Amino acid sequence: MPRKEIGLESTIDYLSILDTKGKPDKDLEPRIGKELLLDMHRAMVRARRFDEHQLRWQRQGRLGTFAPVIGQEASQIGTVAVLDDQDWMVPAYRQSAAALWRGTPLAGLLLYNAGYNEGGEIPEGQNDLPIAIPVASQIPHAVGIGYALKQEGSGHLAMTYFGDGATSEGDFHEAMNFAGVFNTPTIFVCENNQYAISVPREKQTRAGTLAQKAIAYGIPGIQVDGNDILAVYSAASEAAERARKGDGPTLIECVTYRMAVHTTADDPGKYRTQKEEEQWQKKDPIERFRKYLTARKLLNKKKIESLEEELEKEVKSAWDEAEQRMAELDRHPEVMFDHLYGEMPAYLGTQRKAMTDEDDDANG
Amino acid sequence: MPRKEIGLESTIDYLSILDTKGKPDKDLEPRIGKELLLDMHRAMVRARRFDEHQLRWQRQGRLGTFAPVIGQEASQIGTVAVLDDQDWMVPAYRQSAAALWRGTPLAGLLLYNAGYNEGGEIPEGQNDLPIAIPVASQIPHAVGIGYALKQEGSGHLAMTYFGDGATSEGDFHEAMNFAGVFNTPTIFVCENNQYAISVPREKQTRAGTLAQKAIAYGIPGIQVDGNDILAVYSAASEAAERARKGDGPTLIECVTYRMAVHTTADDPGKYRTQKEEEQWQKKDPIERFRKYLTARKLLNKKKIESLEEELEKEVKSAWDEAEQRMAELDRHPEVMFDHLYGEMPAYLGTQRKAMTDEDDDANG
Amino acid sequence: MAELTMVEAINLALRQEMEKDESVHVMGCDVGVNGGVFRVTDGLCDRFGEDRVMDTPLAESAIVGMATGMAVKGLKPVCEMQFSGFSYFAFHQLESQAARMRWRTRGRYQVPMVVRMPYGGGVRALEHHSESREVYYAHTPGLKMVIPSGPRNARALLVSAIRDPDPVVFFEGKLIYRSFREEVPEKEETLPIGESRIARDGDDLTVVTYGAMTQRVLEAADVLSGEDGVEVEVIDLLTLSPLDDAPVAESVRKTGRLVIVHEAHRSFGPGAELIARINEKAFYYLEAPVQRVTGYDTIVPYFAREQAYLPSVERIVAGARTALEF
Amino acid sequence: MAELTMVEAINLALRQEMEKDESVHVMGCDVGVNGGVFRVTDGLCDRFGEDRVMDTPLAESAIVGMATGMAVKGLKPVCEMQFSGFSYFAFHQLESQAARMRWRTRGRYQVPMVVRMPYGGGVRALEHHSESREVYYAHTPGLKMVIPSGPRNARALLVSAIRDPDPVVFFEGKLIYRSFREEVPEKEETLPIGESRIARDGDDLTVVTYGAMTQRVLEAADVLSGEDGVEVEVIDLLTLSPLDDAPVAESVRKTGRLVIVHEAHRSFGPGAELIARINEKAFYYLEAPVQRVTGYDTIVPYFAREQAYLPSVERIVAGARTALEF
Ligand SMILES: Cc1ncc(C[n+]2csc(CCOP(=O)(O)OP(=O)(O)O)c2C)c(N)n1
Ligand SMILES: Cc1ncc(C[n+]2csc(CCOP(=O)(O)OP(=O)(O)O)c2C)c(N)n1
Ligand SMILES: [Mg+2]
Ligand SMILES: [Mg+2]
Repeated sequence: MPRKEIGLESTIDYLSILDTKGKPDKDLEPRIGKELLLDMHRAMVRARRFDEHQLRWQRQGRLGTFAPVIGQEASQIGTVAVLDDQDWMVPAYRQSAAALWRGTPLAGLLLYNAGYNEGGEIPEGQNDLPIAIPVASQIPHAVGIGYALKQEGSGHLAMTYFGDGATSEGDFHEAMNFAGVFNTPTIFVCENNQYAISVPREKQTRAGTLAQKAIAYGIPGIQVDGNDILAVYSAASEAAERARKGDGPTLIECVTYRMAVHTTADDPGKYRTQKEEEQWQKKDPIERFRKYLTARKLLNKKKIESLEEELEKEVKSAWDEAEQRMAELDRHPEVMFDHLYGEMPAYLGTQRKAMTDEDDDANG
Repeated sequence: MPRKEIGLESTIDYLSILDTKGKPDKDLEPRIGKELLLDMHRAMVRARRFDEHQLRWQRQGRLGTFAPVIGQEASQIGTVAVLDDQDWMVPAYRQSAAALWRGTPLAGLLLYNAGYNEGGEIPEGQNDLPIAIPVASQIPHAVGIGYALKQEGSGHLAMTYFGDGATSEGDFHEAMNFAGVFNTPTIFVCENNQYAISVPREKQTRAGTLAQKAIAYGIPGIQVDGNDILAVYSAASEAAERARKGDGPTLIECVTYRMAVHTTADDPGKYRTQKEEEQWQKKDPIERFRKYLTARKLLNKKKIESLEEELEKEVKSAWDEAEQRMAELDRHPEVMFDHLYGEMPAYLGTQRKAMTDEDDDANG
Repeated sequence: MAELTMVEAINLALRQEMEKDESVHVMGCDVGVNGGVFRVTDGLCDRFGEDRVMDTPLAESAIVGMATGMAVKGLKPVCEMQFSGFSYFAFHQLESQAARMRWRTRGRYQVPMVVRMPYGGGVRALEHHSESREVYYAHTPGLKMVIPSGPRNARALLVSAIRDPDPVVFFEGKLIYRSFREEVPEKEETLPIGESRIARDGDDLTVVTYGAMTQRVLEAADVLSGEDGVEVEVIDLLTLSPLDDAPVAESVRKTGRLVIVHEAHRSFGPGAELIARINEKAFYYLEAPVQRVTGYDTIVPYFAREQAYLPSVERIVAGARTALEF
Repeated sequence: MAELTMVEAINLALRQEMEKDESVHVMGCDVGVNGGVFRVTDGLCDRFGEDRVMDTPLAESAIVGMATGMAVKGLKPVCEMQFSGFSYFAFHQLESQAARMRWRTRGRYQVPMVVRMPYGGGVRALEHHSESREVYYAHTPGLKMVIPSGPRNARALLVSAIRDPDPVVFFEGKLIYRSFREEVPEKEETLPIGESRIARDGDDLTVVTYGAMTQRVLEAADVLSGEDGVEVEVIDLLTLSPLDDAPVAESVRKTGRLVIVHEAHRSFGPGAELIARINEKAFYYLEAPVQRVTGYDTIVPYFAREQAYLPSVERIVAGARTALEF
């Protein structure tokens, strides 16, 4: 057979379970406890409302630039929900829904978005990496953490998030390849929200899917409807099982849509049509999930209202808390020197002191 | 169809034409003129003999570290032979066979390997990039050149070479992806010689082939028997046709073997068995091609002997030429300042002068 | 003459050079349809088409690497790194390839490429968006490193950089992207790369700076003139590499006192090289230790505190007074 | 005590730390079965297995990036970059991630990682194999930058670097990998990071250097003592960041004259920072301009001419005489 087709390690599937009306494919519908279903719904709404408030505060000049999660709640909550506390979560900068699920306080995110280093603190016990802004640079970290977890033999895993744009960076490639070679328990969640700022998915790569990039590393890849939380959850569960069993990494492409701006510095009107936005509006992941939950009688109008009220209160009080901390923190720019090294070298101590002295001078 | 297999843009083929006895698959045997066949044979032998000599000179301390091509002659000559003068060739550091085919003088390579910057000169009219040592860093250049050629609409193409190890670098990934997106006329020749220094191909990636990495970029990929020059030539011709027609890039994986050391600083005994080496010896690309040519009565013992004699002379006289130039060049270390910028800035002129003054002092 | 912001002035330079020279190509993330995240390339894609104003995939190394290939083949790419803090993804391509191609081929090829990058703090941006690491590039042989200080010289220097036969790293201070306007002639204007300018005359003290800090230094000079009666000579370097040290040495020979102001970290920062040059060229004229008023040796803090990191007018004035009182 | 080369001494440090601490992992291209291209990791894979002595695929950024993740999760990776000239592929991971993780999380995580890299010229190596770009790392907040000068201090400093809670870039001079041996005690020995040493006492002139150049400086000191009757105080920095400037200032207060010797390019090189520190800490003691005897501001030439690039004993002696005669 001098010219023959080479058999690949695996094929790439597309998975969707809920249709746009919220009706599940009965054969594929995952078994998820009622409590978890409602927790997931709550987390999706919470993340969205929080960002809606943040967008307002940003416009008022009370927050700086940030990247809203709106539209990607299913893609994040459906994946992060398969993690346990000992697993690790390695986000980029748009994973507020996942971070909130894991325990990041609202006030912490507010501090971060208001420009305070203290917003980068991660609560003890929460095994998450901090926000990573340089695109794709966090991906290899999830491989390293996965390697360490594998060495411990604990059955825990690391899950990392990144966008469609990130798949073009060398760090994505190198990390995926390392994960394959070292067979690390790492789940790579690519949130394909159709844009890297203004650059559409089609200009990002000629490949028909991002999931098929897994073939380059000999690892499993799957594309899911990222606005369908049941599909996302199913794919993530499969991947997690594989990782926990010692069968290594998986790439999951969640096909979703960034329903808001890239960041608050961005104007989507420059590069996409209202029609497109409206079409995706119809696929809103929260709406779809609600239809499903309502049909299953787990949710009704009243419950939704009281949830909304509760969240409204929570977000407002988080703001109050954050504002109070900001007032305290403002007086201490010298924290910029802290935690640069485990032990502060003398020259930094001198610079730090110069700053506080200056500050004292300025204040009296 | 809520769970379905996704169809990929293309499949990955394996191609071989000559069997180990030099017998061609008649259906696949490419039509190559007799003259070209003999030129290719000559070029393969020339590159090998040259490196055999260089290995000796290196051991005698007359040359520095270099990376012998021995074993990869088919993979290089079979690909480079499809280029015309207006096409571009973008090598790594082991492409001496390809470079010699394109016109690089033997004395130039000797100067380079003896540590003279003048060895990096590329003759006017030869559209090659220089030796690139940082692994994979040359690959994006072939995309840029391809883009420029495409803009000219000339039907010319850029061909770049790299190893199996190089496929792990981010630059490989980014460049392949760019080539796909910009649809550049670029041929990516991966010489999979089974090792990146000591690291075997299996530890380099979990993917079953390197060719399948093309799928990640939505471009065609093919794996060929890299010790079978007819298969290599066929695959390269196909790719070239595609590029010239405006159909964009191709990845070709040539499965071959580095029959000698990685570089002269390397000891393969540390990481591979003699048995493995012997097995590959049997697949020697030159031997196999000779059997084919002999069977076709294009070659005989006498012709081979006279070719060997001729090459022996050529290599020796190249050494004499190189040695003479070295003697002249030694007196001019200040060339290190030349060609750093189009116009030498004043501070470099000062440093350069200080060096020549010192030199004058030292010599008188 | 129109009053332009630096963003508009850079846009003008790009537009005119693209009109004049077909080989000029603009490339980077979001530079096309979107006109760049700072709108520096606004309108160029409409005017020159996608083949010359190229939205690339998100991969800095490939942007610089592909541009290197294009430049070797005769094009003149002007790459945009979205922020200088992300240019490190392309560092090896700049250091090992773009900067060496001419040298490596003994002049057979050249890389007439510009890599534009917004740099510096003061605009309430996120982590990695406020870096000032010009030393990485200034210390790299084969690169030129240009940092304009306002709309007019930004335009003139960018034109020169595009025409320069070698790779030029072009830092654009975000702080001054839109903070003030200047008359910028529609008619072509260039400035030589490698020449500083005297931004203010004075006999009492020399202050050397560049880029976005030039504005603050000029403000400080006014304070010193008003409050202390001290006349400061302000030298705006414009190019860091090659470094135009002669006018600095000349000024120091006159004033005997020198202050250096930059956003970059102090240690192993650009100021150190200036002190070394003065040590070599005007050693006997220095009447007091050179003062460095710089960014601190820590990561630029998140934006709520970034002003405490940046050299302020007050810190510059204080540094000047220290130099004067010594 | 055995007489070891620097290669053997570093190997000893790695072996002992791996024995002592299970969390120590060695990783990089060819560090496993092959024992490293310079044989620095020879025997470690046999002894500790492939899980702890990890041959990685060829991707510097992923090596450093993966190591960062491992370090956050409690391991202590010791990465090898095959040559410092290839470390730029990982520059963004070092600058943007390893160096910032502690700072970014306000101390929640730390990155106790070492990145070893052979650096410098003089061994007839190829292009990119003879770089000396320590400034890139010394100028980067969050990193430490160590450069030993011989077998014994290399071993002791590497042990400290492995135990250090922060990322340490560890440059190993190829020129001295095997050029001389020193007694290196089998028993554990450490040296504090951030402390220089007086390599030779003298009252007439201070010469500051580090790494592979230390040997040449000591040779030059002997020449000056023998031929000129001048006693040179030689300071070997050992760590570039944090920079131990106090002993330099103290020595200059005594000698009044300073020469700095390094392989790195002169402009924006490490010597500049030393001059700046002396300007700040011993301004009035300097009796002559500081002399810089350094690599030139061009790419290190191919090896036939590299000795003309490197500071030679003759150039060091000449620099010292200039400083003395001024
Ligand atoms: C290395 C790097 N280059 C450029 C940027 C600027 N930037 C921030 S987000 C972004 C687009 C990322 O797109 P994608 O990966 O699809 O993620 P999304 O924002 O859509 O979630 C870019 C280019 C960056 N943060 N890092
Ligand atoms: C970026 C970079 N890292 C490391 C090296 C050192 N090095 C030189 S060749 C080589 C192996 C390359 O293997 P491969 O790509 O398979 O090419 P081959 O040498 O087998 O032709 C390595 C690691 C390098 N030259 N560049
Ligand atoms: Mg996206
Ligand atoms: Mg190989």
